Amino acid sequence: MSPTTTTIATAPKAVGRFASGASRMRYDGALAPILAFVVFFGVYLVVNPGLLTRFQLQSAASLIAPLALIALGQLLIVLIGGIDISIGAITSLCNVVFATQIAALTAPGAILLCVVTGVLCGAVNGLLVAYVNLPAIAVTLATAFIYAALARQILDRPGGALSEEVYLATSGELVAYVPIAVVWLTVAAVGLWIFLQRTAFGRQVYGVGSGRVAVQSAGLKPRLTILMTFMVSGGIVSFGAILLAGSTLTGDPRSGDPYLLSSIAVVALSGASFAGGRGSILGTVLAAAVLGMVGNILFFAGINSYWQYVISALIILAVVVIPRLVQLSIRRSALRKGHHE
Amino acid sequence: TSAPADAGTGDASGSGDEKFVIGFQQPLGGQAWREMGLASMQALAARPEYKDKVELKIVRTNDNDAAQQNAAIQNLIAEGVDAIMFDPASATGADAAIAQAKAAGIPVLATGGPYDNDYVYVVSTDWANAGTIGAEWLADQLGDNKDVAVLEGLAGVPLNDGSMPGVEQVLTDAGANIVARGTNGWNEADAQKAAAQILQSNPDVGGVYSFLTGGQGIPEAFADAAIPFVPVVGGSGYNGEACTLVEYGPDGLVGNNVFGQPAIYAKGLEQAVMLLEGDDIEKQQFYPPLEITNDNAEDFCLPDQPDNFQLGYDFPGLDLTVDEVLAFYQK
Amino acid sequence: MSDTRTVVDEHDDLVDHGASAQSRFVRLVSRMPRAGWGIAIFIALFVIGGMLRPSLFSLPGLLSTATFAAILAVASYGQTIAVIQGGIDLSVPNTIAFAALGFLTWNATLGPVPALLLALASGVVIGLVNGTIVAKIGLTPIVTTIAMNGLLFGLLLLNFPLSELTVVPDLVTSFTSHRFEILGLSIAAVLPVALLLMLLLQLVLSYTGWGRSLFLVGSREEAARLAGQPVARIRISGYAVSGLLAAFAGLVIVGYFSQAETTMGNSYLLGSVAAVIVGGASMFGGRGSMVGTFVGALVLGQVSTLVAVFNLGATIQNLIYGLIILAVLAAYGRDRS
Amino acid sequence: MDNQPFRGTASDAVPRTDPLLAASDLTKNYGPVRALAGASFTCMPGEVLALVGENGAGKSTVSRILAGATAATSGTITLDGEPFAVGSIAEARERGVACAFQELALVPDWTVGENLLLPEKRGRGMFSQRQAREQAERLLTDLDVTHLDPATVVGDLRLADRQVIEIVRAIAADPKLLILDEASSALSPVGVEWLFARIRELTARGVGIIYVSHRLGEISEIADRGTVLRDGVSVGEFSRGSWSDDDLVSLMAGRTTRRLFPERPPAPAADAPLALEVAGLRSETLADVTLEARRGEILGIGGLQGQGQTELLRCLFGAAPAVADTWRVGGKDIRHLSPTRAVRAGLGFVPEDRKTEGLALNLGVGENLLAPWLRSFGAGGPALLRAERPWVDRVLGGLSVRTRGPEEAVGALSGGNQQKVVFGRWIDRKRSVLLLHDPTRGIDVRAKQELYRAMLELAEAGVAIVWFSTEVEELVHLCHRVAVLYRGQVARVLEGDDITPDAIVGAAVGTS
Ligand SMILES: Nc1ncnc2c1ncn2[C@@H]1O[C@H](COP(=O)(O)OP(=O)(O)OP(=O)(O)O)[C@@H](O)[C@H]1O
Ligand SMILES: Nc1ncnc2c1ncn2[C@@H]1O[C@H](COP(=O)(O)OP(=O)(O)OP(=O)(O)O)[C@@H](O)[C@H]1O
Ligand SMILES: [Mg+2]
Ligand SMILES: [Mg+2]
Repeated sequence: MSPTTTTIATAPKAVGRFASGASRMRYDGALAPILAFVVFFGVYLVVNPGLLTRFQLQSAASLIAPLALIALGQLLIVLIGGIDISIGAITSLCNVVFATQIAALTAPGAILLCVVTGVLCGAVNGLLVAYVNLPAIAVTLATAFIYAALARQILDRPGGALSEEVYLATSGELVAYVPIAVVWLTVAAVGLWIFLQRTAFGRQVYGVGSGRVAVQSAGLKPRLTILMTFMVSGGIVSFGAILLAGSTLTGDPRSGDPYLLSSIAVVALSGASFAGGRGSILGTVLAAAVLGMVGNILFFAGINSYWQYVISALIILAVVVIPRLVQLSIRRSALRKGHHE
Repeated sequence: TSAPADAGTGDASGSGDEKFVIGFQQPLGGQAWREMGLASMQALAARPEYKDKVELKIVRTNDNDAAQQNAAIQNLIAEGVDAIMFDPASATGADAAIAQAKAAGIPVLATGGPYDNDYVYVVSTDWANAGTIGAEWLADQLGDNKDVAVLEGLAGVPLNDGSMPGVEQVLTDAGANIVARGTNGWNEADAQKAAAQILQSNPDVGGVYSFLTGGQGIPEAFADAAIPFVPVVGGSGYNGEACTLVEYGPDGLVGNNVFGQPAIYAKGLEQAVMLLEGDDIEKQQFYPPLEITNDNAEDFCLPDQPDNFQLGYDFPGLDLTVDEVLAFYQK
Repeated sequence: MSDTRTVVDEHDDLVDHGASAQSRFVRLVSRMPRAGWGIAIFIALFVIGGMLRPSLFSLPGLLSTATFAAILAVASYGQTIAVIQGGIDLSVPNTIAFAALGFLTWNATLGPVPALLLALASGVVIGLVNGTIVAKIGLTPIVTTIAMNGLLFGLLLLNFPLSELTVVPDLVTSFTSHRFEILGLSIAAVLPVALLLMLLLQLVLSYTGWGRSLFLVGSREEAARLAGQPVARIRISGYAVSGLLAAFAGLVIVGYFSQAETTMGNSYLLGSVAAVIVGGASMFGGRGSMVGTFVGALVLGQVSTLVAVFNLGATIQNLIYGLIILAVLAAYGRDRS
Repeated sequence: MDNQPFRGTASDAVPRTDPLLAASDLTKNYGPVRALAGASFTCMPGEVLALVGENGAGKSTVSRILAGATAATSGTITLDGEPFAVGSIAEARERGVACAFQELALVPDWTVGENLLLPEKRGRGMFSQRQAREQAERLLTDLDVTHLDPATVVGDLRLADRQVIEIVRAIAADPKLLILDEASSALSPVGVEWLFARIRELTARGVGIIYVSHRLGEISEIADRGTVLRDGVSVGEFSRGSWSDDDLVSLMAGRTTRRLFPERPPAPAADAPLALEVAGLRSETLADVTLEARRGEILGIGGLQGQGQTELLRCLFGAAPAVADTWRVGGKDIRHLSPTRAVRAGLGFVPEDRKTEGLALNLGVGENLLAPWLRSFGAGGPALLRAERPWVDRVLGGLSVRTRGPEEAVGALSGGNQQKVVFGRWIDRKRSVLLLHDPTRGIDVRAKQELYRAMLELAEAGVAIVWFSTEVEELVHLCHRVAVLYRGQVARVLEGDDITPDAIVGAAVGTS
């Protein structure tokens, strides 16, 4: 056995999976939500062409942007293989901090305090998960109770001192046809995308979800990554809470409650893997757009608004389950074909 | 930043002449009180004198979610309805959408609860006094034992938080001693649970004030603990509460169920139509709550309806009947 | 410690004669049944409450707390099964509401017994669907059951609008709110029902093949599969029983409070998981007990009694819930890796 | 332990420089387990130092300590004369020590490029996929790896290619000392040649290499010097050309090669009924496998890692999807096999990884033994244990499982005893075929012998045993026949005296 060459080449070079950014998005599961989004908005425009008026674009944007941001926060936790049950409570807490402090601290101060609050909430979760080795789902269940209690302590009823300017800055238009909520969402999503895809640390977030031990053995620090991810997630969520406060012009200690289940639903629809390591920002934003607008489409189609719960669930099941079924049957038939040839 | 874009549709062009299109937005779908209100409103709209004038567009959302309420009202604006009625999820949470309705020239009525905005017409039960009416009644009923237990409704909801300070003020001014506080969560189950818990440590209270719920659960808690009845305020207008008064009255139960009728929605519709027809209506209309006491309980108790049948399907001046309303409740 | 043990002496000494007193204590503590911690917390809370307010330190007081805890416990039994097999059931809230409202609706037309059976059957069907999606398609339990929860909410809003206006039949009140006297104490039927159910389910979990197979699958699914256990069938049946128990909880709640509405299950979403965790189950699966869950519910119930009695407000109650869960997690919720 | 040098001190002849690395008296305790009990060795710049020893001798522990993955309990290490006590892998890499780990430390969802470059970045700075691709491309080309695209996801790669990436990543740190812990275990001879070329380039630049391998042939080719570890102690040294395989083996085992393997029972009669019969078996990686095993026959599966052995055993048990033209177990046709049906059909399986696939670690020993025999509608827990107690005691006794009793959590058992529990399930249970995946991996000599004995007893009782082992010697001594897999097909079937290490290895690399 004497090799004629020192290379180990045995086959022609296969083209890698990530020849392009598009294939990476596909790997991260974004294909299904993109398709769902295209179909959904096609139907939407047929039912209600008025969506493309300035007014409706603006109201749709203010509805979707907070959901999308909070779902991005959830996505980060899902990427590292966890789940955040406290995300609704963090939203409420940041929301009331912002709404109550804006009068005293003015906008920049209130925003800063609100973001710090979100980051701190994330830090507590992250410390317990990363350094005490507790399961994320249980830790965040406990802190959900605690953060909700704090929110109620700060503001025990809807209120706060939000002004028209806050509304304009969060839910107005930048220029005609460009709702400002979309601008903020884009800024946050692009920022997050740069963080996840374009910084070494961000790639570690994916790595930790994919194989925590491997990341550790590669000389990196998975615990720190987990902690930081929770903190970034808290920051993004606080940003969503500000937009929520702005679009409703209210601070509300229960405003985050609906976002626990809906953020998880959005992340599920986005095609992310709940085992961690795979998930796409674009997919999440589009999934938020779809799930956020189900109620609207029914309204314009003149269907009882209660159908939205059924339809949302069916969309998630369809978009998540059908590709799996297809994949299963392809694999099965490939095996059978290989057998008969 | 520029000002919010207006809806563009202005006053609903097509439908204006024949029928008024009135949009109704209601959060927390599925609650008996709200379902009953909706039914009474629809029953009114089905009356011959409204049938040809009004078309209702009803949008319901879940949870007390201000963001969804805004979006739903904005959808109504986009549809170009002639007027918007809504049951406020919170006292300020719909300001964004209301500003847009104002820009589009669509009148807005808050019904069922108060709303804090100069542009909005309010057709509501006088909730603020609903609290003190009961408190004053209880203060009158208290004997030598001035110890009372107070159950608030759902903390964080404006109606509750706006009313409770006044309630406690009235009670303490009358010399009552608040020895225990709890939460009834605006459902009979929690009211019973909270009362039972309080009775464990304070079996000797002289009266119970429970905000807008508890007419059935609290007497039940006394009966369970085998403690003699004391005067009880609290009611959400369930049939069972009226019937409890009828049933335990002979055993010494004295009670007052103070609650707002769900048919306030129908009253709101009446006012909205008047407004659209060009009549001047009052900007802020607050109607006194209904009181069911030992005196009139028998008139309200419907023995062939279940305990949690929601009373208050009628409003003074509208004369809706049970059958009329039930026709819509079932839909 | 005989740390230079060689291959040979390893087979000779079966006892760790060198084990220090400290490690023996650690082993003793680690062998304490996990429900023990819950019981300890409960007793501590009970005694503290009794010291501050002697009237709480009474049998009727204990019974009253236990009665409300029993209802939470019944709602959490199904969750326990889901957690033991390594999953979670977030469709508990609307399964409760679906069964309760469905029962009241069907009761009006079919009579109580068929309605009761139908309500329980609907819980089983909900569980079967959850289980099939989780086990056969491989969707995460959390997503599957959240979607199911949403689906059910829509279905019950659309289908059972008038149902809350039905009289609750005696059949259901007889095993829930009906009171009877024992030794001069008045006890609501739901308490013995919950205790009997706890006992029955604990026996099923501990002494039947099915019960043990849940632990096997929850503890290590791949090992169970390669040992030839029908993992999918076990999971599906586990979710079916979880759904059945949630439906039963719906009937208990409707019977005890004579009330039902679409949002009646919402507080059991996090409440049931909290009771299961405080009861010592592991969110990683493979650990948990019905006794523990009952104790967990008792702890949460005692907290809510104390909070009500001392007028601390719902805020403080939530704060204490959170801290207790964290304390229990710190005691034995560590990642096993 | 005595620590005498092994044979002639070659180092006297070599012009001495200061050692690059000197480790003395390293110990490492994992709780009660003493993995290292005084290991000492040195490595010169530009030298390849082989680290040899039996499984569990402590080689990987040494590698992990040097690489900063774990800290030694005691002992001193110097690198270039400076004390070397690092707290993390990153720090070790910075100080110039990099390691290709035995258990590959690659992130499955990262691309090749990311796996190569992200550890270098240590979470700092920006990252561009395009740049990473180009850099990785350059790196791979420099190291003469031309068949891998840096944009490939590592999880999609074959094991051998993953191992190449693990090696490349270690080299990319530009280390002064490179540790290769069984880095060639999945490589084909061509791949090994490639690795040696890299090693020679590095040593020419003065890099020291610590080379861990079980393949004595490789060591004789590449190592300048070697240290033998036994039970965590360095028991001898050797240098190039001064040793024979036999010497080394007896030094590793600590005895003059004693009989490790039991007498093989006579092969079953040619007309013994067929227990397993499969023709044209295909699956994701298996191309076309035809096999048969008679009752009482021990059939070994040989081949290099990644040629389909794992998959074959899993397919035969129904744990991985497969189809076949003919497929019979105990004379009955098989279709749509699943593990559940396999157990019912009389098959038994000992999977590769006892911790993740074999055992429910927090359940008791008894319950784990009974896992295949638990019936949903039957008794369970203590009730079942009581009914099955005689069998459980027989199995535990027969395999000498060291446990406090059937209630003890199986996670508290030592690795070898855990393995016995996984094996013990199938004893005395009317099996017609037993499938074993490397059942003796990582367990001590005595436990091995007990398992061998149990296997032979089962065979004598008429069970067909189909098994795979990474240790060629085991196959040679224990099998009646050996089927060697190459690229998902049976390359050769060896029988009787034809079963020699050379024949197995030869067939495994696709010669002949
Ligand atoms: N994390 C650990 N916990 C407990 N014991 C361990 C651990 N890692 C290794 N050991 C034990 O330390 C001893 C030495 O293990 P090590 O991995 O160094 O052996 P090795 O020589 O590399 O063996 P192999 O040839 O199988 O790779 C073994 O008995 C092993 O069981
Ligand atoms: N998690 C644990 N809890 C309690 N005891 C343990 C645990 N892990 C190991 N032990 C004990 O430590 C001892 C050594 O365990 P280890 O697995 O390292 O043995 P080993 O020397 O590798 O044996 P083998 O050769 O059988 O693998 C055993 O007696 C075992 O009972
Ligand atoms: Mg090793
Ligand atoms: Mg071992």
